[in-house]
Amino acid sequence: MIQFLQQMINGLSIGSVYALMAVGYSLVYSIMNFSNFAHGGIIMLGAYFGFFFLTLFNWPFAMAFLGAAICAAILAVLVERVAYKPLRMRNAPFLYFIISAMGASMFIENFVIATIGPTFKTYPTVFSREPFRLGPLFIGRLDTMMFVISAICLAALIYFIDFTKMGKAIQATAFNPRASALMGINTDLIIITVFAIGGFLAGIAGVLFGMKYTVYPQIGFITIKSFIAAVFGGLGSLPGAVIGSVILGVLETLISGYFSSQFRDLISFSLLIFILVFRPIGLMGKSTEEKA
Amino acid sequence: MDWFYIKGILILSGINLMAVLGLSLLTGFTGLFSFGHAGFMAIGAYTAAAMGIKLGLPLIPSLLIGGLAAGIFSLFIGKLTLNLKGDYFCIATLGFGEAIRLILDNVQYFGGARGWPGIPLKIDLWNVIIINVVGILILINLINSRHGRNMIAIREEELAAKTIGIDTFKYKMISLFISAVYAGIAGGMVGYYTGFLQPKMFSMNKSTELTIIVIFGGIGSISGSVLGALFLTALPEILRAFALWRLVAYGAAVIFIMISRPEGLMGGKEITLKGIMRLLRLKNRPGKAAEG
Amino acid sequence: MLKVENLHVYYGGIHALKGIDISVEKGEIVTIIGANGAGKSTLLNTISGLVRSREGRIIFKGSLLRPVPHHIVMKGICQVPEGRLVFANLTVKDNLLLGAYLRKDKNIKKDLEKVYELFPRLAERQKQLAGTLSGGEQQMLAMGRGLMSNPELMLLDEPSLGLAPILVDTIFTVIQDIKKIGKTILLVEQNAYKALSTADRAYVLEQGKIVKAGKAADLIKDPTIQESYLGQKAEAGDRKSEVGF
Amino acid sequence: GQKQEPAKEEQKAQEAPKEEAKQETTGDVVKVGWIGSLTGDQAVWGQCEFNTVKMLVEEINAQGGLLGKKLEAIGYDTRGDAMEAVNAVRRLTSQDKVVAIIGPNASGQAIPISTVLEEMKVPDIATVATNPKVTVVDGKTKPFNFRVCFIDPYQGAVAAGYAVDVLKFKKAAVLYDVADDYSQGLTEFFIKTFTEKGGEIVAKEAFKSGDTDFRPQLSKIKTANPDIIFMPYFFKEVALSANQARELGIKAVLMGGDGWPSEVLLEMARDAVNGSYFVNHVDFDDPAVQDFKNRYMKKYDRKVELNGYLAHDAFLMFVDAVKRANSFDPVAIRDALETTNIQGITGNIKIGKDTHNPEGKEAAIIKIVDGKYVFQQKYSPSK
Amino acid sequence: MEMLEMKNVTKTFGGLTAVEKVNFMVKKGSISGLIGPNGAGKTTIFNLITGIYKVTEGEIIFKGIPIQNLEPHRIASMGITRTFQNIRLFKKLSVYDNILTACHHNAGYNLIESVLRLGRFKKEEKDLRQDTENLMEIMGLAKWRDHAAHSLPYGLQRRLEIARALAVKPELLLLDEPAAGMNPDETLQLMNLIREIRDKFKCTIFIIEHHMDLVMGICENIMVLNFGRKLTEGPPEKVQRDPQVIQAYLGEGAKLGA
Ligand SMILES: Nc1ncnc2c1ncn2[C@@H]1O[C@H](COP(=O)(O)OP(=O)(O)OP(=O)(O)O)[C@@H](O)[C@H]1O
Ligand SMILES: Nc1ncnc2c1ncn2[C@@H]1O[C@H](COP(=O)(O)OP(=O)(O)OP(=O)(O)O)[C@@H](O)[C@H]1O
Ligand SMILES: [Mg+2]
Ligand SMILES: [Mg+2]
Repeated sequence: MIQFLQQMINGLSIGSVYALMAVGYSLVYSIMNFSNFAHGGIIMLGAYFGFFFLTLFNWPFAMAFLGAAICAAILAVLVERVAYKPLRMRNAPFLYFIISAMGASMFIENFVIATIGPTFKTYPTVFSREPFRLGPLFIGRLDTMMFVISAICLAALIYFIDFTKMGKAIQATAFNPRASALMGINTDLIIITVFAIGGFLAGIAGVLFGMKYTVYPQIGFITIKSFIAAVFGGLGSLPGAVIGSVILGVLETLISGYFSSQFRDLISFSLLIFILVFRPIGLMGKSTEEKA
Repeated sequence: MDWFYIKGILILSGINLMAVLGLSLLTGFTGLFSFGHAGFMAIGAYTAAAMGIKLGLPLIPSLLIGGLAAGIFSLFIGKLTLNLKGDYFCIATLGFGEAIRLILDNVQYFGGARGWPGIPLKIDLWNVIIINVVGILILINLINSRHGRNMIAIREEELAAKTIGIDTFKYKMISLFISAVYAGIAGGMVGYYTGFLQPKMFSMNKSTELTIIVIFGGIGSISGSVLGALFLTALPEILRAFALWRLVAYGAAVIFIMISRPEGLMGGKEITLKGIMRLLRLKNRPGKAAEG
Repeated sequence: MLKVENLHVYYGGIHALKGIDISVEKGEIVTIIGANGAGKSTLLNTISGLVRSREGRIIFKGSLLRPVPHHIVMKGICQVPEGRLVFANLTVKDNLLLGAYLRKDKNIKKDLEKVYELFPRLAERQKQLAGTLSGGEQQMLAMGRGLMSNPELMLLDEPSLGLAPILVDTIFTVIQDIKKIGKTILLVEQNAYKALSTADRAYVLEQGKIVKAGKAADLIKDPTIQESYLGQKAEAGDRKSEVGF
Repeated sequence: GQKQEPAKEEQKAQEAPKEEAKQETTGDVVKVGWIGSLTGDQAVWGQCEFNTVKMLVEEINAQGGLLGKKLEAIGYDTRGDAMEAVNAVRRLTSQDKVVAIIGPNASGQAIPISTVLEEMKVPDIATVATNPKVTVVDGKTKPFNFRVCFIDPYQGAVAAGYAVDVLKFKKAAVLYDVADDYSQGLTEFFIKTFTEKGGEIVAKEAFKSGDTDFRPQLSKIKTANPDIIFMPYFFKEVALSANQARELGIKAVLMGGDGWPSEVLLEMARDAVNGSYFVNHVDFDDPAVQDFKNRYMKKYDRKVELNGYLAHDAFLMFVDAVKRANSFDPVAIRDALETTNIQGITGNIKIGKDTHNPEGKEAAIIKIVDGKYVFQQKYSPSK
Repeated sequence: MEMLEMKNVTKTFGGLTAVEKVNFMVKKGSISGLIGPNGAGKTTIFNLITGIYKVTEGEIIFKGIPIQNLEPHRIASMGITRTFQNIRLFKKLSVYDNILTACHHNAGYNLIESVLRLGRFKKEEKDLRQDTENLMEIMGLAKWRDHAAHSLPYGLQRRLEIARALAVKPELLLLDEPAAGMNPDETLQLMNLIREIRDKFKCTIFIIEHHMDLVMGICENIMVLNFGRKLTEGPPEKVQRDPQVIQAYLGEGAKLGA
């Protein structure tokens, strides 16, 4: 029983890591309708910014945290300008965006390797990493923080997207930029906003990952898991992405803990595919019978 | 440049091309996006190697059986997942590719993650060229038949394709099957070329590399795929001198091509004999005029 | 109020508009008629900034328009586009509110009620996703959305497309009503008869050129216009009344 | 006594060519190849290796070169990909005409390049490719493949032997990277020796390259209550998993292989790995090692990774072979390599003619004590 | 003789009943019309007939065989095709390829035959291409042969959609607002075209349209739909004088004319 509870805690904390990435990633996805594979790269850059602000500039933690998020936001917008905007202007199909995103992700990662170097950087300890203890159970401090932060980000984003005028404008732009422009929406600004928010969230995730895992050029790789989780949760649905993440985390944990860690991904992928067969739009995806 | 080295690049391009041709049918002509083709390559590679080593079959039958094994596998996958749309299908294939790799990592009979050395070397430039020429001819004939046109119709407008009586599921399945066979044969060639197989060789990076080539060459163009495979396999070699900056340049090149030629190299057009003749004639005409 | 001078538009190699000059005065309804592919939509799209011209000027209230759509909307020009272009992923109500995206006044609620009054079907379907509306319902929504932006100049591209006859009447009544409150309208219609009956002035567009211009009341009697745009060959006139138009 | 020798050897190596330089025509350049990962997730190790080779080449050239000729190091990136490695070696051997190649650092690349080496008749000295099949497949020795490191079975046996015989542990758990050849190799041989010696494996859990969270596996291991947890993978994952193990209240001793040593491990998991053991190629306190460490630090302003030491010795093997062959003919170098017997900074390197491995190279057991690597002893498992 | 029969057909979307207990028959060789206010459920009925939506309740019988809930492609190969209210062409393909693709049913060669270019492939492919040329000629599209579908003017796109549907050699052709976006003159031409098609291709035609000139001009039997239910049915003269129809659909303008 204790073992099971501990495993659930483990699962939730892995899930929060995925969720933290998934919110930013899924936001851009739901607006732009393509997988922004550069998101992992931005997370990584956020982690490096946080690291340098803390160690080279000796900034206080809160400032470094915010600074990293802002820098990440700027870079995310930069990526959009360079790699996606020209495609957007030509109404290119989503495949081209994905390839461009892959190019961007390759560029970012290797740029860091070539300049900063491939070595691992350890974050200075800002606060105690001692886990909370609940009887025989251990709950990670950073994990708890990630869980809370992803919940807050999610709530804030849902509010922003569903209940503000700007949010509606974002959704409209996602669907049809031309028609949105006719409503007087500055679509370019909207897209910048979306990428900035996505980048900001990536920056936050980056600093937290950096503290948890150290910083290295491939730290963004785990984004692939949040991609999977987001699809599983139902594409275009922010809560779906987060719930999908948590479920994926728990699922992986239980499989490792009770079946076979050697075949973990095999089993968890099979389960996900199995679920998709019965629910082809993911957990929270909106059912749309195509209207002819 | 030394011929020995160029030959190496050409053989590698040829191997990539074989896999790309298959993916081109699936992604370029049928409009399905796969992240798991490396998985089919892996199945083909291990099966073909086993045919040669354990049963002593010659190269071509081994490759064909490898391709067929991948094809048969694709039928199972397709049956489950081809009803999924867009990214859902994409995730399912990604999961499949990773699952195959994980299984191979664990199967000690084939060396597990440590790899399988000692596969006889049977691939040289000539048989690579012959295999590819046959592969290209088959694909051209297929595309220019009613079957190929049905696949293109699915890519263009699935609903309309259904209402003119195309069994879209069946044709997606055929497309997936053929593309898996191509990938399987390509995988077999990998083993017989390097003499060594390791699950790592068939990672998701390999799948994305193939996709990049297809899109880069231009969706729905076989000549685009050929040029894309040649160019993108050679590009990292050309960039060797950049050392650390090599993949930075590669990433930048991918972005650059996508944004400057968002239709890919060939943009859905084909280099045909007729086209070349026409081009030559165009060039000749002013000359003739001058004579007259 | 709006002046278009020597406008040339190209789609790649296709010369779609070949030197268009038109003007629209305040409070007028001006209609543009022409066959399929004449360039009517292209003209409207160029005015609203969706398509860039290669040559020519568009002047609105005395100043040159920058070809940036949201900027043009801010100046008070709103287009109801051809093919509806409703936001399929949003509800009917959200679509309507987006029409008022740039407005900051307090009358938005009131105008929303007005639109619902005009198209009761939309009121019933407030919460439905626009993408699942029927074709005609989407057309109503597009029109309603345009009204919500409360513009000075409204560009209407085939507002009656796909509407039931009874609603076609409604739409033209609405157009008259809008005029009454001092707005200006540039109307593109296939239903040339209705358009000419409603408009003050009209231009005839053929293959990217203005071939005729004048008072709508005059053009409706012009025999060449009758033949090529009103479908009225001698006997057709009879059938029209028989059918009930 | 032993510790003085490598330094002397090296001095000789550096002095000798000086004299010869005057005799032969200078100006000619002889190329030495290197391959490995300069990009991708293995870049940390690859870059360190190439830096080491470049530094040593510069040093030799500064002293007049080798056999009177200047050396030039040409290194190509493989980003950890087997096919890329094949192409890189094709280029090195045909276009660049290198006389020998150093690297790569992974068996997955070292194995497939052997066919090219044999075709072009150029020898290769792998740095940390530890799979036995790099040099011997099906009982046949690959003529042009050599290596400077000890192999997986040996290292696994050392770790298991030390754990049972010296540390007297009976119950071990293993956590390994299922998608990594190195990790799988060590695991296999650790388990083999450990059980042969009467120990018991109470848990065998796996993760996949790229994972960052190991708590599900560790929680499971915790319930099996092992004395020792064997962690045969690289230091980043070691640091993460060690920290997580301690966070879960696991008190077992941790043990690992040559993937461990790095400053990063101590920075990231100083407390968590306190009291752990690992198998290493070098004793970090060895004076010969200090010299190299300092030279590297001075030149690159970075700490040298373990691969640097092995690249250093691979280069030493090459220089020694050239001198004994007294020729830059690749085949002659190959022949000389077969009879290598030198003292490197990672120990005595005596290449076995049938195995092309450094035979009987002793492993160093290192313990981590208060953030320091403390050399315990040279150890080779008793049969 | 009945070509198509709908028995008590009902379709609901969540809580919304789009089509309710509709009964209707389409006679073989006839041109029938389907009219009704916007959102009445007309397109939905077409979607039900062609299998794009699944029927909630009731039966659709085509030539004596129930076809409700069959896959769309099965229904198409039984002889029912359609055009769409929102044009759905193979946008990037040429006019020629759009039609050629749709001809596929008229050939029977298999994959192997096409890959090896065997005799049957060559012969049948030649026939397909000839069919395509003929259709383009009949539909007046020959001039636009190599133009990409999306670059055609609206009216021609509709025409191409009809041509593509005809390529399947349907017995029942469903046209969803074929005259939308056409001016009265073009509508007149379209009317003639539809009659011509019926005679030349010997098929039955079922049309949704809001242009009353067209509907009243060519339809033999018209069903009027309102709020998903059948309001009335009959020949044009009857339908257009029906006060219910005038009130719900045609509007007062119609009364004046009458
Ligand atoms: N995006 C485009 N690319 C290429 N050609 C185009 C494009 N849009 C329009 N055209 C061409 O420009 C010409 C004018 O088209 P436009 O849509 O303005 O006509 P229209 O008068 O609005 O016709 P309709 O009554 O059918 O709406 C046509 O020949 C059309 O084919
Ligand atoms: N997929 C769907 N989900 C929800 N509601 C739908 C869906 N498809 C259609 N509807 C609703 O069903 C009703 C009938 O729609 P339909 O498209 O059949 O109308 P129609 O008669 O063709 O109208 P129009 O003449 O305007 O095209 C409409 O109210 C529409 O909103
Ligand atoms: Mg138009
Ligand atoms: Mg409809």
